[in-house]
Amino acid sequence: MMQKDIKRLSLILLFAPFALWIFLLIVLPHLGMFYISVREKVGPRMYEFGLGNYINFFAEPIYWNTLIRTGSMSLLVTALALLLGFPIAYYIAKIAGNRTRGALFLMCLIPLWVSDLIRAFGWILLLRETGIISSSLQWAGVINTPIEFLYNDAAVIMGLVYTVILFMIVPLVSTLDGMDNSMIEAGYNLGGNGPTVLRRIIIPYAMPGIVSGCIVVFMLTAGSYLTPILLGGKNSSWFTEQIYDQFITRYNWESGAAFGFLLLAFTSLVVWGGLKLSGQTLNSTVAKS
Amino acid sequence: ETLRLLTWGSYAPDELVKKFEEKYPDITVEVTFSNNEEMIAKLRATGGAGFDLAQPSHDRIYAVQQEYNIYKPLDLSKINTDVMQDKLLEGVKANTTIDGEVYAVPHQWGTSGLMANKTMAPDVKAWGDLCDPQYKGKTSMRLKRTILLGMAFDMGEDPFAAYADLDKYQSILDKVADKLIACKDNLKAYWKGGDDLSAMMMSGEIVASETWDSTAYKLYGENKDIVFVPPKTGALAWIDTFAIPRKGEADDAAYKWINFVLEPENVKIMSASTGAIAAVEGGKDLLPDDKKAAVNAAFTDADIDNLKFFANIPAGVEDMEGKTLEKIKAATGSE
Amino acid sequence: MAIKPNTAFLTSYRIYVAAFFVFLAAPLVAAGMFAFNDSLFPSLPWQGFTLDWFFNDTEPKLGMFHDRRLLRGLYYSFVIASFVSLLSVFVGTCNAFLFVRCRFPAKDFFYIMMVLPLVIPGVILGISILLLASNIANGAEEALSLDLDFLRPGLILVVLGQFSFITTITSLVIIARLKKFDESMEEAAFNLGASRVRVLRTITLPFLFPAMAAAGIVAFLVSFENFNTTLFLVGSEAPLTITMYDRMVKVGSTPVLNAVSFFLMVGSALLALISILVNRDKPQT
Amino acid sequence: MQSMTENDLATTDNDLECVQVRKHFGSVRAVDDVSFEIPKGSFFSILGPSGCGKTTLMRMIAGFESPTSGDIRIKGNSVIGTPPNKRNVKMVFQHLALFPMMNVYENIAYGLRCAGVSKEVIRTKVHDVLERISLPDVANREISQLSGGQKQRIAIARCMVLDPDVLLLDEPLGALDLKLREAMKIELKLLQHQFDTTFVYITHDQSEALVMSDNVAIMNQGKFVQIGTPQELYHNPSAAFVAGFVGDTNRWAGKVTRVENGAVEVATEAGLTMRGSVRGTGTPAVGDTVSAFVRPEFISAEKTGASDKPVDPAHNVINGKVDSILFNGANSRVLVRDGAGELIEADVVLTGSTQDLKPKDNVTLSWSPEQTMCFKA
Amino acid sequence: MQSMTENDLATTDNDLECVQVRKHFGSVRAVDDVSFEIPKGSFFSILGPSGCGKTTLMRMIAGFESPTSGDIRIKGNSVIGTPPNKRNVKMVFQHLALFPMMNVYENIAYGLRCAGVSKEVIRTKVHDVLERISLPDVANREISQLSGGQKQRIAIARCMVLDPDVLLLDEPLGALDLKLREAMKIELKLLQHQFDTTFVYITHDQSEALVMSDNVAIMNQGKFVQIGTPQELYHNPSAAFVAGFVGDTNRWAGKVTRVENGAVEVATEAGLTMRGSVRGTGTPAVGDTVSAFVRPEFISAEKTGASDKPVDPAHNVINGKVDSILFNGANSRVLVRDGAGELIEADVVLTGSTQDLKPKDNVTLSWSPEQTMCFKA
Ligand SMILES: Nc1ncnc2c1ncn2[C@@H]1O[C@H](COP(=O)(O)OP(=O)(O)OP(=O)(O)O)[C@@H](O)[C@H]1O
Ligand SMILES: Nc1ncnc2c1ncn2[C@@H]1O[C@H](COP(=O)(O)OP(=O)(O)OP(=O)(O)O)[C@@H](O)[C@H]1O
Ligand SMILES: NCCCCNCCCN
Ligand SMILES: [Mg+2]
Ligand SMILES: [Mg+2]
Repeated sequence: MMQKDIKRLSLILLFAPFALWIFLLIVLPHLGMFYISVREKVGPRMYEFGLGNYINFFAEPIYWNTLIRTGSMSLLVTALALLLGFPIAYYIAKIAGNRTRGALFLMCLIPLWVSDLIRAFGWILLLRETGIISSSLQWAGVINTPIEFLYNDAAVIMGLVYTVILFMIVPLVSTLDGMDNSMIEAGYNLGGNGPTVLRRIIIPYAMPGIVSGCIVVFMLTAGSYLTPILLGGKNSSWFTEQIYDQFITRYNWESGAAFGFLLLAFTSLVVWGGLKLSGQTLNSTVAKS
Repeated sequence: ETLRLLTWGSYAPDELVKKFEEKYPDITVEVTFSNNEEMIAKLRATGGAGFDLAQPSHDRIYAVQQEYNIYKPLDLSKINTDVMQDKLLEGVKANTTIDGEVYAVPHQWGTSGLMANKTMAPDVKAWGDLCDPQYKGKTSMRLKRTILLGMAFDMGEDPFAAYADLDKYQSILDKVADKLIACKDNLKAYWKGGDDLSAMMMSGEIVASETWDSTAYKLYGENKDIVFVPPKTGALAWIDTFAIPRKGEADDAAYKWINFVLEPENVKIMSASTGAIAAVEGGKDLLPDDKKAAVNAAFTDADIDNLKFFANIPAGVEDMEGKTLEKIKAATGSE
Repeated sequence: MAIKPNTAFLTSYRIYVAAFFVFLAAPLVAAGMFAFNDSLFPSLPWQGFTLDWFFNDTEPKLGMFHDRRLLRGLYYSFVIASFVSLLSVFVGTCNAFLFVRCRFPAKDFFYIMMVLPLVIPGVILGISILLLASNIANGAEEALSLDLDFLRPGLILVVLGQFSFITTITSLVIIARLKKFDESMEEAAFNLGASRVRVLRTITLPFLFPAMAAAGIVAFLVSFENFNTTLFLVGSEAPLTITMYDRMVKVGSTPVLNAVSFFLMVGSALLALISILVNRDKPQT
Repeated sequence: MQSMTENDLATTDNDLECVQVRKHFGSVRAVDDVSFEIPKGSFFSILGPSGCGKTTLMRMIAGFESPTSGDIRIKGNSVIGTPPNKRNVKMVFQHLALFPMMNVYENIAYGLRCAGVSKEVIRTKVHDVLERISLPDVANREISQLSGGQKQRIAIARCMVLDPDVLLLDEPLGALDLKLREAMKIELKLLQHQFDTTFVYITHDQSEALVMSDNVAIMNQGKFVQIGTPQELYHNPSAAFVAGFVGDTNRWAGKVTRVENGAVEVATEAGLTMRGSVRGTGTPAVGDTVSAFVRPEFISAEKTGASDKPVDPAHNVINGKVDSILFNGANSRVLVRDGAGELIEADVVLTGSTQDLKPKDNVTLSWSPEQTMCFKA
Repeated sequence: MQSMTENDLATTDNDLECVQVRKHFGSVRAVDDVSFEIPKGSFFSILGPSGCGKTTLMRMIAGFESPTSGDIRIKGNSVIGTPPNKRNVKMVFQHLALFPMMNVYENIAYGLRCAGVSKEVIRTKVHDVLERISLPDVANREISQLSGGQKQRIAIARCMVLDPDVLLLDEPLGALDLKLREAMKIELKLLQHQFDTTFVYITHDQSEALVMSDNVAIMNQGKFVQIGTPQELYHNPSAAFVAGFVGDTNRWAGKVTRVENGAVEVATEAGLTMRGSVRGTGTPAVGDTVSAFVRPEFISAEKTGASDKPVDPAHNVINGKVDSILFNGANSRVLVRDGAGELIEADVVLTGSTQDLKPKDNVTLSWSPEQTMCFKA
């Protein structure tokens, strides 16, 4: 009896902060955003309910092209981050000695030490035509005229991979860490060679970590702002930039809200598709890491 | 009390702030750097709260105020309007009077135009020269409304006149867009701020660009080959103003600041930092020597007469221009 | 070690790993390096070594420790990060108890809700909170002529905005730790005569402390470097990232930005070190 | 279930009494009408298969669960409604639950501090109890620096320093490795002597219960089946479950073919015939099914024809062939396949000499009907 | 170490041979000069205390470590340099290492798939091996749905389906609970018979090694101390370490007082005198220190004066008092305190009758000098 009361009370006390947080700062703002996104401006300070903002989006190829471009580049970044990050995670979790492993793991967190801005700033210093890389290459005699590495999609992709790769490595390290070494040994012992063991044992085992890393990386990439803006070239538009423009340069909160919602819906759709393809659930992946 | 300034980068040099705080020991100054769009967006979100003094450009006040009601009328009696250059004061007042109330007074003015490295790009004279194939890959511009307007003038249109007829304006924009899309190939990159523009210009990565005059003056100080070039259709002139947000909480301090920065010895400090000309009588003479030299190197009297002041932006134009800019940005195939 | 690959393979693997870490360090080194360049521009050529960008007190080479705006940005970043980490660790701890200890309907659903903020783009979070807050404030003003200042862009909204997704991170960290807690330890303490509060104070919280500290540090770092969410919510009290961004895009960068970057790198490295030490003080069972 | 008649006596020498205690989780009857009493200072074990309700019973005694019905009395006073931190019943947990963030001293002092005992008293008491568990020097060690056996003793000391009326131990040896478990068995019994406190010990390992306890309760499916000394349980099980659960045994199911004052003749399903003594409740009649149990150590296995002593004619005698020898030193067994094809286990002593039994040897097994325990099914 | 003389013969009937295998980790000599050979189809155990190098040795055989020096031969062919996936030696891991992301069928099929066997063949083989381990119906179960014992058998099946020359098992029962471990001991032996494959079994639990093995190697500090059948090791240990490690035993340290062809008289430190037989290497001379071992089952304990049979005069005889009885059914022990104050353990059979020994009884212990194994220290 008494214990039951205490349990109920503590449940309520613990649930309250959670509910306040999720409801006031996540659910309600999104509902609000949705509400604004279905208002159409018909005159100064006059609005009407309607789907005009969404229709607008679909009617104008520039917008959905940008969204699709953002999505596909984000997928590319995700794939690259996985490809580049997996060997690193594997090295940290399975090959490095006990002492180096902590240090390596920490070194992976290096990019986290400074903001997006400084990272982009650093890349600009490195990549520009008169920047460090081009100058050193010239100095070394590899090239005779300076080369511009900045202001193109490749720079954006590299900058994004740089920014997000740690969010790929961390969950991978933690799942691989949890994998008993004898599982790998068993894979070899039963006759598998390196690629077989990788494909049949290690990757399936690490799947929750892979999916979790991919989701976070994809979302971060699609939602990033500074890196594509600062490193991008003449043609590289990014959807968040467009949202920003709607809100700030064009004072158009209504279509900005609609764009925001579309970004959320689009990325969620991609994530949902990824989960379906890999046979995982949000609960078994992101929540676990 | 605190005076929260919402202003352009470099419009509140530390030296001046310190001096102001020494003069008024009970006021501390907090500065937020911004630009026209962000100032408006921010004040819109706050309903005109959070800042005590803003400095939007003269063309960006009227429509915004009507739509979002973010400024409060000025009490001109508290402002030393006497020191201001009449022509500019009247111009701004005319631009920002709603229901008989004045919402802004001028602070500094300057131009947007071209910048060129004389030795490497001696022939750059007009907006359109940025698209000259001989400078392929060596020019730049900012993908904002300035270049739309400049290019429109360059193509023989008068965009400001077209504000009265938005359909006409749209057709001008379409033409400009085509031109700028075609021009894309010629550019190295769009610059986003004074920073990357300076870096590209100084390093010789580009030889000519659309520019703020102040940036050009700054570079002239470093390299005498880099000069500001008023386009032959006329440099675009802007006047940055003082306006008080509707929920400003330190009006007195704001007025004190306005009057303070218009004092001649303070104008010198300000202009040294901003590279813009104060809207006071003899403003140009209060520029520091190197900037004055740069202005003189750039402008003839004819150029000054030829200035095209930005016209008030009617509601809806931002949207049209925004779309055009997006279109240009999104256009590919030129690379 | 799982299994030894052959040496040639291992060597190239090691080279790859080394190259990767060079890649990670490169932009930071580049950004940090120019803090010591005796030039007005953070770019080549190298003009000689100087500490002016840290300590000089006159324009044009105003060092970061004399640059009031940067210092104020630093101060606001610090204030914001402190509040965010305190709040998010507190709520994260509550969430940990909620999700590890309590049974309630639709728990799985709520758990997903808890994870969700981590995958919502930061820009969207910022905007949606800004919109809601502004709308409420505008509504209150029009209907009740109430001035709900805290709903206007400013410190409070920035803190709330960052808190909204950082709490997910702290929750996950603390939940992981609490899951490892052997509940019989609490029962043992009860059994030895301790009251509920005492058990919490002497057994459970001390056990959770390393995770709370680590979560706090992570929260602090993430808050300190956040840009996307903050951008929309910031008022006149701009934290360092925003100040630096404004400086870079609207004024023009000088090596003082590199100096700040360098300073932050050193600071974060120290914090990271502390968090390791906190987590390593005792072998955990 | 001797206690039932004494339900209502409050004055008692018993440290712990349970009266018709029940605990239901939904439809699961985890503990079902359990009554017992434990006299002062004795070592009482509860032995039963996994899931039979041992832990639940113990948690009710400690106060972590409240019984669905029934009464629990400590030193004669009911503790129903008393919260766990107010009961003078201490508990050693399966995984010990020592506090890793405190050192040994602080672990032991914890309960005293909760009770508000003064610093000096705590100091003396802690050092005292460390002496008594023969670990005087570990006070300042961290928990992680202790061996498994030392941790065990610290966990007990942490409880004993509070002078509990009853100490509960829930499979405290379960997590230890084999050799250590053997050693701790003996040690635990010695500690109980030392402290002279009532120990209630839970286990599913019969050898632990038998070696240490004064009394053992055999529990199955939430109920107590038999309470008695280890010898009673081993030699006089009151039910087939007890006979099968306590100690190794050969087991046959069969039908009664003859009854004769307390003795029966049984024909097993496979076709063996043997005489046995009736145990447990209910006297089987001819034709009833019974279970017959014979412990391996009561079966003597001799090479057929090798012995000169004649076999006792009253004994059950079976001839068979050695199927395999499970050599395990002193605990070696021989598996003999009888004529019916069943395997029968018998203890053998293997000396390593040539006379030892070997697979394929013909053997004669014999055992007395007294040692053949038959229970009506 | 019988193999040493046959080092260089390549034609052999041995499934596995190790020749002077060494493995050093830095300064740690994990495996130090180990040689042995295992004939086809036998059950070979390696028994030793924790950390003695068993796992390291096994990992070298499987190919996960390469020896510092020495040779390993499977079916007579050296496998040094052969990668693990090319050796026909399969391994059952301590925690089994079943693949959790595959079901039972896929787990077993894994190795066949790696070998490129066709689908239908895989299907037949998997179902075949599942039959043989008596789990025909679990093919589609997930690993998490299996009981501990079932997992164990699947892990073996997964290896056996590949028809290995040798199956290595590294403490496969370590993670199981007591009852299951007992059951699996016997089962493993039966499976080995079933498959008729050479099993190499690692354990630190002597009863596992003794019950199952044809031959056992006793390992200590990286070296093999003795190889032999369980009986040999138990009854004829070649070193004090083996005598102490295999089986329970009483142990005394003492000095030789008399030597007489293979027999010695020893005075223990506490002052007992006993006769014993010399074992192991080195003949002790008078004055040498020796360790004497007597197993509890060879000591007979009788109530003093109760028996009518006279004690064999050649026997060692000691009088003492029962200190305590460790009742454990068939494995009961009596602890007797002798005149010198030491405790001696002897096996007793307790029938539950009144003639059983009780604490405080005076007893006479006797055992033969043959069963007193003395090793020169
Ligand atoms: N909180 C609970 N809710 C529902 N059922 C429970 C709960 N606790 C225990 N049970 C059930 O009660 C029965 C007895 O459980 P208990 O833990 O007492 O067994 P046990 O004898 O201690 O077993 P073991 O030897 O495995 O520890 C089991 O069937 C168990 O599933
Ligand atoms: N990779 C390694 N590096 C250094 N030393 C090692 C390594 N592997 C094992 N050792 C050491 O070698 C010795 C033998 O270890 P091994 O694991 O073979 O023992 P074991 O007999 O299997 O013990 P256990 O019964 O505890 O499993 C130990 O002292 C161990 O610390
Ligand atoms: N379109 C109006 C531009 C106003 C520019 N003000 C520039 C200040 C630059 N430092
Ligand atoms: Mg239990
Ligand atoms: Mg091992």
